[in-house]
Amino acid sequence: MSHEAHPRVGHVLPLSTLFAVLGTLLVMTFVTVAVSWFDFGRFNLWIALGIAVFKASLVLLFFMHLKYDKPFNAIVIILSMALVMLFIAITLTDTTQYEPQRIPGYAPSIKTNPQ
Amino acid sequence: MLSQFIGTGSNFWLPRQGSTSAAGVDFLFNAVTSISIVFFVLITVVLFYFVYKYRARPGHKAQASAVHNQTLEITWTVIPLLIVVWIFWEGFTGFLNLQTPPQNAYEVQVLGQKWKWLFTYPNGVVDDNLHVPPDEPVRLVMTSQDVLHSLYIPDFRIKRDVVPGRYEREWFQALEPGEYQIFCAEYCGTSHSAMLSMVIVHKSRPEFEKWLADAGNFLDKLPPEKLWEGGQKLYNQRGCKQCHSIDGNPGIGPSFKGIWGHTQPLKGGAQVTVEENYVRESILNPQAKIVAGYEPVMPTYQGRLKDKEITAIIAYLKTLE
Amino acid sequence: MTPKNHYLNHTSGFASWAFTLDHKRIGVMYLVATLSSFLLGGLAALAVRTELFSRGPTIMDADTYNKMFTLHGAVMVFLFIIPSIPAALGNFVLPLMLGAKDVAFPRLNLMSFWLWIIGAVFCIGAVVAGGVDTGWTFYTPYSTTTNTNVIATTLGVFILGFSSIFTGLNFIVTIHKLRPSGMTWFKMPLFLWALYGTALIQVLATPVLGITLLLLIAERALGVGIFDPALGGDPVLFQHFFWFYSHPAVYIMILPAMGIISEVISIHSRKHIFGYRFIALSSIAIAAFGFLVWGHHMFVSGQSGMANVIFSALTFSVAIPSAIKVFNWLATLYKGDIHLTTAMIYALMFMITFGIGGLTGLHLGALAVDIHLHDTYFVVAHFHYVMFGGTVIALLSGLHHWWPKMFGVMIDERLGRIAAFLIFVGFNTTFFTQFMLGSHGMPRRYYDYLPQFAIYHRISTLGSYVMACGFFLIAYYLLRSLFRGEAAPMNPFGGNSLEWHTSSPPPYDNFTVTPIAEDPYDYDNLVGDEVSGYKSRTYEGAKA
Amino acid sequence: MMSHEHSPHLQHHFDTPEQQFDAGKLGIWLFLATEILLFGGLFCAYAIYRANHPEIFLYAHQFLDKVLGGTNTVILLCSSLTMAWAVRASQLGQRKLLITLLSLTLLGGCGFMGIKYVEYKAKWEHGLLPGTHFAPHEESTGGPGHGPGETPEHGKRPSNVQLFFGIYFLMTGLHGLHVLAGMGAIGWILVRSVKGHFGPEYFTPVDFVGLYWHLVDLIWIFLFPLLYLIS
Repeated sequence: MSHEAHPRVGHVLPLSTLFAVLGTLLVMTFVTVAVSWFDFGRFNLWIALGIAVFKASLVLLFFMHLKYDKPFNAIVIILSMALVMLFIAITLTDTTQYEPQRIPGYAPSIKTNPQ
Repeated sequence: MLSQFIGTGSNFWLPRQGSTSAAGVDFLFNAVTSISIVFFVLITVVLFYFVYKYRARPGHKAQASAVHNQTLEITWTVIPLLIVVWIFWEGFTGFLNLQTPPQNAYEVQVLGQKWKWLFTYPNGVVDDNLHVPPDEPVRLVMTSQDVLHSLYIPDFRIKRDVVPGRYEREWFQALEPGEYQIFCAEYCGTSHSAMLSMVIVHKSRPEFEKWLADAGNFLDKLPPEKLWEGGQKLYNQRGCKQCHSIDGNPGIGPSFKGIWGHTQPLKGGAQVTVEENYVRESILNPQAKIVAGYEPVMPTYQGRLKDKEITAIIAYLKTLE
Repeated sequence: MTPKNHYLNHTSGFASWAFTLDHKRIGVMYLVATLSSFLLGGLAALAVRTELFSRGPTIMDADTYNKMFTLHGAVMVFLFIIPSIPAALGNFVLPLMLGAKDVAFPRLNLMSFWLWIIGAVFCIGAVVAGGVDTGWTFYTPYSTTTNTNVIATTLGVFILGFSSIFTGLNFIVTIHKLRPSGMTWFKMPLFLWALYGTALIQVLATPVLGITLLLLIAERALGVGIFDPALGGDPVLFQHFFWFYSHPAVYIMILPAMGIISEVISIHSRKHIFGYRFIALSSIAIAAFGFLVWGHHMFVSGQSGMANVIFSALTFSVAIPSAIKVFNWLATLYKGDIHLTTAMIYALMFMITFGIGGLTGLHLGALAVDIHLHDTYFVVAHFHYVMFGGTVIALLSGLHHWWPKMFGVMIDERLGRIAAFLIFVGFNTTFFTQFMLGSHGMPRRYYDYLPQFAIYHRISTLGSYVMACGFFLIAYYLLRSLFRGEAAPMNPFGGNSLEWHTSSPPPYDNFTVTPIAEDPYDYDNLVGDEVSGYKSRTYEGAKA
Repeated sequence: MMSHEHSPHLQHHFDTPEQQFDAGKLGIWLFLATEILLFGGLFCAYAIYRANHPEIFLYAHQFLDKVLGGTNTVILLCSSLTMAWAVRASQLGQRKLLITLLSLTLLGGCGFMGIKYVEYKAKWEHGLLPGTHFAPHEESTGGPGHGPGETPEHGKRPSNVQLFFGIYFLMTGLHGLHVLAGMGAIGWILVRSVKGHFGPEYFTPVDFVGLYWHLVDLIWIFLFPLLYLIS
């Protein structure tokens, strides 16, 4: 087996890219922890999610080679995430609509609720 | 002849129209059925005609014909589309009507439990059947004590699931006095099919009021030796049984079994004998004396139980040995 | 005609079947497994119908009845219908239609089958151990509080879900990567389009069922109350979770059935399919819309009015692609040469029974009408017209269509027609009465009923017995054909998709001569007759 | 059929190694899609309870340890790097490097699970458990004078806090099971790489296990801010 042989299939990532991605991921982890100490009101969640999406995209594109892969594989993953979002969006729309009909704090079998 | 298929009485497809909403629902049902029959007949006739005309037989061969036709495809896409858009719109507006009770509706509280319905009226009366005045809208505010149920009145064309932990609403206005069937339509276990009640639409508002007043004073009609039976009914209907068992098992509160005349240890070390005054106090001012080992969670029944009713409950307690 | 060495006899013994990687053998094993489940589910249905023959207790008590209809529903949905066409017929036919040697991942295929077996053992074990009485929908909080075997059943269904996912995953990859260079997407037989749409749903919807069932198990075993109101949870949320899978699952059941009908109608009327692209794309449209309509199972459940309206509108959008298919099938018959084989009779029957199922869906999609009909026998009748009048009838059609290819024998057409007649009469008697029961207000899952419903129930039960006779007749002549059946030619019905370009039954590697893909619905190149079968002239010059 | 070099790893129903590799790759991506949808259900449950009852999440997340959660994030990210690097090593036939990197990745997995154990143990000891098992200890969260699980610095405890711990344990628990499964798969390819099975001609298992491991990382990238960093 030759030392610097190249595979017939797949894509080889340069080490510099791998480390650059890790560096960015670690920095973004620090950022997401740091911003959680500040209060941006209703944007807190969206900032945290935005950073998470950015980090996830880096992992997908580089660590998981999606940038160099067949486009259909990317479609599959995007489709699955889109379905999750669709599921959450519709269900959330409905539950927030009917939430006022629910009795606040109703949980007869939970003994630890404040009276 | 036609009234066999459409009309206000019970017919080939639908039960009688008992509420103000029923006619609208039936109109749409009949319209969709008619559209369905037209399409079904069309498809079937063409199908049988082709199967006969182009049947395989000696000397017969398939003939060439177009394998697609844009105009035809678009036609049979657009026509059904227009029809379903209309059906959707009618269903939507009808639903808005079913969903929105009028402001002045008479309100009845409904509790679903395995496997009966309990209807509570504004004056505190609880009954197994739904009594309503005629000619006015009635709103039901419903919840369940255990699992999902669904209050369904076919003659009124209304149905709504009854969900524990939340309040659901449905409404109707009956067209004429009489009795109408209530079903539970959401599977709820062993006696799901026996969870039946009736809607009783009274002949007039005064008659309904009279029934309600009588129901509120039902104890007056019982002979003294049967008073405990009234107490049993109150025990089942007014929320005693949710916390106090009659089989000796401690619930949220102490069991009623054999409690009469018994001496109970109280929180803080004192003791009390279960007799008339203690029971009366516990119902009207439950926080006054708490039995050791239980939490002070019972609500007061001050104003919700009459003196006579408390006497009946006491009579019932005496029978639980 | 029958080759000496084919996939059925090239090796023998239990292990050669149990550990086979051959998609054809796995398909046959799936066929045996799903048809056995159908027998079990069918017997449960007969028990239910017999109990309802008269009012009051007839042959069982209420708890047994509740367990019986749960058994019927769960077995029919999870063990029979979902795997029946894709995993049994699809497994056998898909690689052959592609001209491939096998599916992309043969080992995964075998694993899918064994997962099915394990899942079935859990489900049936739960029944043997005392049954489960939640209905196949497992609605909370009933399913969290009943003291029957919910955990074992849901675990079984969870495993069956993975079996289904692996079949779907395999099919998607096979269709993408093993298509021969000559076969472009729009030259694929329509059954493959249907299986592709089905597989997309299997892969993308089933995991949500998986997590739903895991949450239910966590609810019972660990007391986590996401769906139990007694623990602060929300039972309506369970229904969202459940139907996010189980509505698309309806299309797992019906899409491949539609694919079969496209094949059978065209081949048995010797006529090019009409509107190929519309049929193909409508399969994908149905798969896509199927994800957007789950809320129509929840119109009275406590779902908000706004969601009801949105879901009602989206529901009607699914009606269109189904209607397009029916019209295209009708147009295919035009100027054809219609052979009324048993397979074709079932395909024509499908158009009638599925037609009724689809049209009554309009009643249920219309909000105001659905409020009245929801959870009544009208719904029961509607989905039996779709699931039975659609899927099972199509399965029978496909079974008769590919039976000669699978086992190299012809069936008894005369008995086939008699059985088809019995099933048509029995089925409509059983279920048309149930439309009327439902529209008059008879709720479903009822052990007992009021006097005004008695006559309908009685007729319905009698119909179910006629239907059962039809099935026993089918079982008889199918089994008999295996031993006494006439040898089947390579291409008895004159099809031109690639599975008809190999011997019946096919050899182990599927093709001895490399198949040449052409328009699967162009029959001009075929010569021959019904008795000795058809041959494609394409191979005349190419023969070595 | 096109002629091609015969490879011992080419299965009989594929024509070329490229076709086989692409098929496998599409297969694993579809599998990852099912994993995303599986977790999607839990994210949906999270979204619904968080949107309708933010007070539960605001209160309960205080009992999670941000430092341990952050450390675990860093560990998983680093193990993702070693895994991606391991794929590269196998593609280039660097066997010793491959073995080292896979071992490091496995070590990362162990570290993650170890920290997870510490976190779970603390929850267990304080009675911060899901559903019916939720029984916060007074001495650990406030002491006498306050209700269970109620302290001045944590604020007043809202109803149904057990829902948060239900969601927390389900999400991190299911994720933890996936980490364990990933570690098992890495152990398997570690053994095979010691035996010298992988090289430029054949590295598919390393690639696919890598994809799985990255997905596990990817899910944690969302879990960490959603559960630990609520403000």
